[in-house]
Amino acid sequence: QANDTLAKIKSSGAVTLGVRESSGLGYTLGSGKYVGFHTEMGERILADIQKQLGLAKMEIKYQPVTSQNRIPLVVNGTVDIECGSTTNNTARQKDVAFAYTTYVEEVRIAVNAKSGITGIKDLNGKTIVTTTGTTSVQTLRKNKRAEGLTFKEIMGKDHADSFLMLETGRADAFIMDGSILAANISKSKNPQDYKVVGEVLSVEPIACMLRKDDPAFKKAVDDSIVRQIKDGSLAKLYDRWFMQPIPPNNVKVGLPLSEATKEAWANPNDKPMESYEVK
Amino acid sequence: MIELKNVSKWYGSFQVLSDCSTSIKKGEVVVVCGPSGSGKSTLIKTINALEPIQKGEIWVDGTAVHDPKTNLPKLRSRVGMVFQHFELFPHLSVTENLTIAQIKVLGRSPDDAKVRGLKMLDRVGLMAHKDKFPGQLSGGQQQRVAIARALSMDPIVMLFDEPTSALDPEMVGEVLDVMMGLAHEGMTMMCVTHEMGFAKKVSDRVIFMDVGGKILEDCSKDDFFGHPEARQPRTKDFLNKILQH
Amino acid sequence: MIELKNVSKWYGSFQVLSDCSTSIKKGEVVVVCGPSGSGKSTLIKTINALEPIQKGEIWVDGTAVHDPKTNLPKLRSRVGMVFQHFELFPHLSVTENLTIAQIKVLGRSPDDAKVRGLKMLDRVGLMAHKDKFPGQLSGGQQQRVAIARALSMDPIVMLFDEPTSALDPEMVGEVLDVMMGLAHEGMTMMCVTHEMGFAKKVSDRVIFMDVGGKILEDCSKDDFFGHPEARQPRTKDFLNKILQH
Amino acid sequence: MSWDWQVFCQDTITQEVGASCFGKGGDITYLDWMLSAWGWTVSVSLLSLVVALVVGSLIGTLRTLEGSPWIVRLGNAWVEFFRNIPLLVHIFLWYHVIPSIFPAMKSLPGFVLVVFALGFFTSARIAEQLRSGILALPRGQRYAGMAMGFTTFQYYRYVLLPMAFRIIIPPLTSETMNIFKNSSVAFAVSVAELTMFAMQAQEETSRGIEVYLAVTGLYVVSAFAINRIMAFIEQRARVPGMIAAGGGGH
Amino acid sequence: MNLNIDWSFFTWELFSNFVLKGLYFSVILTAIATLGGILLGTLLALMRLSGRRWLMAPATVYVNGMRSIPLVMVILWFFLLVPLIIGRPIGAEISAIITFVAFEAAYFSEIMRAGIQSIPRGQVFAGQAVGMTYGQNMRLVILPQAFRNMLPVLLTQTIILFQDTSLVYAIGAYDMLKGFEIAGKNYGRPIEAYMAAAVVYFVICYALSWSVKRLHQKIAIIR
Ligand SMILES: Nc1ncnc2c1ncn2[C@@H]1O[C@H](COP(=O)(O)OP(=O)(O)OP(=O)(O)O)[C@@H](O)[C@H]1O
Ligand SMILES: Nc1ncnc2c1ncn2[C@@H]1O[C@H](COP(=O)(O)OP(=O)(O)OP(=O)(O)O)[C@@H](O)[C@H]1O
Ligand SMILES: [Mg+2]
Ligand SMILES: [Mg+2]
Repeated sequence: QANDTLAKIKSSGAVTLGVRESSGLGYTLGSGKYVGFHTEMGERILADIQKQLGLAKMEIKYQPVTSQNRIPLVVNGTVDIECGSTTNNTARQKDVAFAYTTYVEEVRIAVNAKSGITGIKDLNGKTIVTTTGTTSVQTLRKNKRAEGLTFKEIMGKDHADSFLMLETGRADAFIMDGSILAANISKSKNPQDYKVVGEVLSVEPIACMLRKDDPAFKKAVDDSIVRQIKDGSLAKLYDRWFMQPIPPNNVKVGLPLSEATKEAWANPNDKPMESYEVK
Repeated sequence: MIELKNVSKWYGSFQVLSDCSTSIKKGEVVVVCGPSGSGKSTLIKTINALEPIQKGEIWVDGTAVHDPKTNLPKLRSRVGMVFQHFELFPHLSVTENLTIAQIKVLGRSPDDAKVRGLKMLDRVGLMAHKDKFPGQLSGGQQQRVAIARALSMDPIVMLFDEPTSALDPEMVGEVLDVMMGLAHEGMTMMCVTHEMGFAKKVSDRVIFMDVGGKILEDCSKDDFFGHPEARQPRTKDFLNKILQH
Repeated sequence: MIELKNVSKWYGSFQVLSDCSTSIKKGEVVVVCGPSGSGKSTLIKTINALEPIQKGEIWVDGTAVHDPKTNLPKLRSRVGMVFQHFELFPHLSVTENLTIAQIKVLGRSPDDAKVRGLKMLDRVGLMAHKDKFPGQLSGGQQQRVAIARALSMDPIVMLFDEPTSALDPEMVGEVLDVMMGLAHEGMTMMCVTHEMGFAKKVSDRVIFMDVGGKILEDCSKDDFFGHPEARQPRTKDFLNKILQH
Repeated sequence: MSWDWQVFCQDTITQEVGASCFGKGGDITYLDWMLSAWGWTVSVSLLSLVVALVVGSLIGTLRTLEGSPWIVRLGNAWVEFFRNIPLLVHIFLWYHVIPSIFPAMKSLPGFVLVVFALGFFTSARIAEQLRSGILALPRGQRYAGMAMGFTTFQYYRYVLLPMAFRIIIPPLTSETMNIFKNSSVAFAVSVAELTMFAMQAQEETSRGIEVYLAVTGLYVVSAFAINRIMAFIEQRARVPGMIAAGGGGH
Repeated sequence: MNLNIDWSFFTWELFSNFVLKGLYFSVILTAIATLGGILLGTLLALMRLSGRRWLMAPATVYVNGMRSIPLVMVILWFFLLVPLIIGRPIGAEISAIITFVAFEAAYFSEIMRAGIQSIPRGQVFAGQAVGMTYGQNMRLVILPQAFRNMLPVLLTQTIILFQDTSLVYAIGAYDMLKGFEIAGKNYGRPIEAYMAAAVVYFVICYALSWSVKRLHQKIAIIR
């Protein structure tokens, strides 16, 4: 069968891991080195698979992906497993499969510490930035309608761009995934000037992405995830990437494990975003 | 009418005109000839300041051309010039070619300009072509339009730079005929040409230039053609070559 | 040597050559003249098939030029051609201009080609310029190199298309001298030119063409110049115009 | 992968396919959004084109002025500056760096900024083309204009520029088509044009192939329309009796 | 001024980690796409000038089609669709190289066509008249002159091409601009990174155009 990734890995002795170059869960240190919470977790999953297949040697090829090309790359076989920051939702499930949720992202608001904004209701009449090509825009739009707010919406080319707009005062608030907000604030010149405030606007399960209709491979991946949760290594990994100083700048992100993520680990599942409720 | 006093010009360190002096009276027809690169075109272009000079003085009808304060566009509008390659404005019709400078430079009304322009066009025998574009005319016709264009500005002097050398042999005659007509009417003219027939028939004086921008001969037509023994060797050599075939 | 039988050619619906027939024997020198646009250049270009024809037959030294199966490059390599604008290859030195076709077309060795090419260059008196580029030569020199280039291919016939009309008057003589030398050595030549002096001195026959691509006259030089009364009115008119000035 | 063209009829908030593919009463579908994005693309491109033509013509003309070496040098500097730095970098510098030096620039909307940045960027290329167009004219044309008594401004206006523009219409056509394609950088300063729509909609709907196909189609349509308009202008500007411009030869 | 530029993060190590690889790829891509594009483009130009309908039509459609689509879309489509067609993935680098050659060929073809057309017809006749075949005439007479005449325009296109290599971001390949961008993001110094990128681009492109100008003076045809 065409969709037998395990057989493909076994015969070729190589596997392609899709990674992100600059996101909260995975980034690059340059010269082909990719690191981060999800990147390293993906490597561990692949190590388990190597063991399961009994391969003495298995080469991991890293393929950096972007939000535009990640799904086609998985579908057309360029990438075998993508562990970046891809949200599991029903629309995507038509094209690809997802492993168990390993991180639950909370969309939140970052503001200038002195701005006095404490939640979404303070945003009336303000300028808000999000990043092009992310689901936060949709979240924003929904909230706008639900709460009858009027605000000006601008979009950054990428997260760094969006954060720069907050830094330079072009925007009053940056609405984005919590991990990204935390990472950008920690890297900024004066981290104490910014803070993440207010309610969680939406939650999104983030999971590794696989080709559809390949139950054996999905099981192998899920098994590895369950193992990593059970023996506590995933929690340690989380601690290392979010609570300890990390390269390249050796600063702490400082984003404690959220309740939602804890719950996902307690009951491993691959439910899409639509079945999550904002609390 | 035209007065050149010790005119010199350099391109960088290369001297194109060396100490040229001559003077042309009202109604005189002067032919300039000489080998290629001897500075004939340059000399004639200095007279309406298309080429600036570095030394000497040029006076046209009492105006100091060499003076930086002179209003050059105004001077040039009074000096008619005809080029080897006609240089009509290809994107304008014949009538527009004849009127545009009258309107924009002399400030004539479009109607006046048209009347004057078409009169000159008629004079060169091309009334039938008034609505064509330059690209639709033969070389001889284009050159006649160029003459009409210059004439319609009512110039006090006409300068010609090899007006027939880009023409088919059959068409040379048409243009020379127009020029002879002008000469007989008393127009002051200075003309670079190798048409010795024209020089013999209508010129009053001949200037011969040699490489390096020197004026070797400046004498009456009769002296030039009639007394070869009194000429410089270089001049004789040149005349031999171009009259031989 | 050259035989044209009822040659006709059209550009779209415009006829450039109408039913032209003539024949040129070995060693003959034929001058072609006529007004601009009469198809002189076209006629001469059909002989080495630079312009294809739609009707009629052309034979060169027994080869059927009009036949689609003829190996044209081979034929052309045996017919020397000299153009009005010289058409030297501007990116190649004089020596390279002379040798490239010998090497690439005739398959001669570079050394042989160079010996032959320089011999021809010497013949036109330009040995001193062998390493220059065309842009560094005067027009007359360029045209002589062009003649040497054609000669170095050992042609059986030479075609000239107004070889002197783009030249400065002083340089015309240089080129005509070379051509006369060739004629006296017995080269078969066909030459479009308005140099009536040349025609009178060296041609055997004169062909006169009129607009529409018709051959109006095809007679001996003596008949052409000596018996104007026997000529067509159009021919007389043309000769008057170009001999007048 | 299967096709799902229904995505364009989805509402942008509820993600439900409505009865009509156009939203009603303030709701918008992806189709509505895409069309409005196309409108932004067209607006950015056309306005930038105006800026590029005006500035490019000016700079290109200045660079051919004889006897004013400093003006020529200034023109050259402009061309080198805008030609040798990628457009995206220009936009970034203008949007983020310049405003922190001149705070007044901060109130400039992204739209205006991108029109000028794209316009200036393209002006460098148009200036280069116009300059070669002017230099391609026989020197005699300049002399002829001067000899008629035209001032410098007049002989450029009536003699040189009309022919120079005719000569450069073909490369100018490519440049106008390019401006449409380059307008996609506008998304970097938050203008909701086609590329931003594509990036956003494919993320929200997960139907990347369909979205990109539609957007590619709109770009092609826009570029082709410009191509036809320029061909029409070229046709209208053709001078009777001249072989296609630029064939001058010697 | 709240910019407080901080160059301290910009070390040689960072430069070699992030930018060098991208620079290398940009240069390689530019070189291959220029050479390949000129070769293929010349072929297309010759097809368009051949006077034979069955050669002209496909070349014209290809050139105009390619020039109407934004390059980034061409890159994306090629990368996404080819694996579906040939049934096996291709690397982003290979894909980028093929796409760039194919795309730039359309532009280079227009430049070469203009260059060939700018050669006086007499030169074509002259080559034929000394007995050269079509191929010899093109190779020895026409193309060398067209290429020399068009050198400045080819250069401009190459500079554009060098800048356009940044579009390979769409398929996850990695060029110089991307290198600066990622370094800027991961160190939280985007402004400095972009300013450095502007300087490096300017220096490279300016050096390129300067050296081609010199080259052009050297090999320009003396007229
Ligand atoms: N812009 C220029 N820069 C440098 N040298 C020039 C320039 N224009 C002309 N020259 C040189 O000046 C000399 C005189 O040129 P000019 O055109 O006046 O000669 P000419 O007598 O008119 O020749 P021709 O009969 O060929 O028209 C020539 O040697 C020419 O090469
Ligand atoms: N490619 C072409 N397409 C259409 N018409 C052409 C073409 N080439 C030449 N003609 C026309 O054919 C006619 C003959 O041209 P040809 O060049 O043979 O004339 P010619 O006698 O050599 O004139 P000249 O003395 O001006 O060189 C002219 O009317 C010309 O306009
Ligand atoms: Mg001259
Ligand atoms: Mg001819």
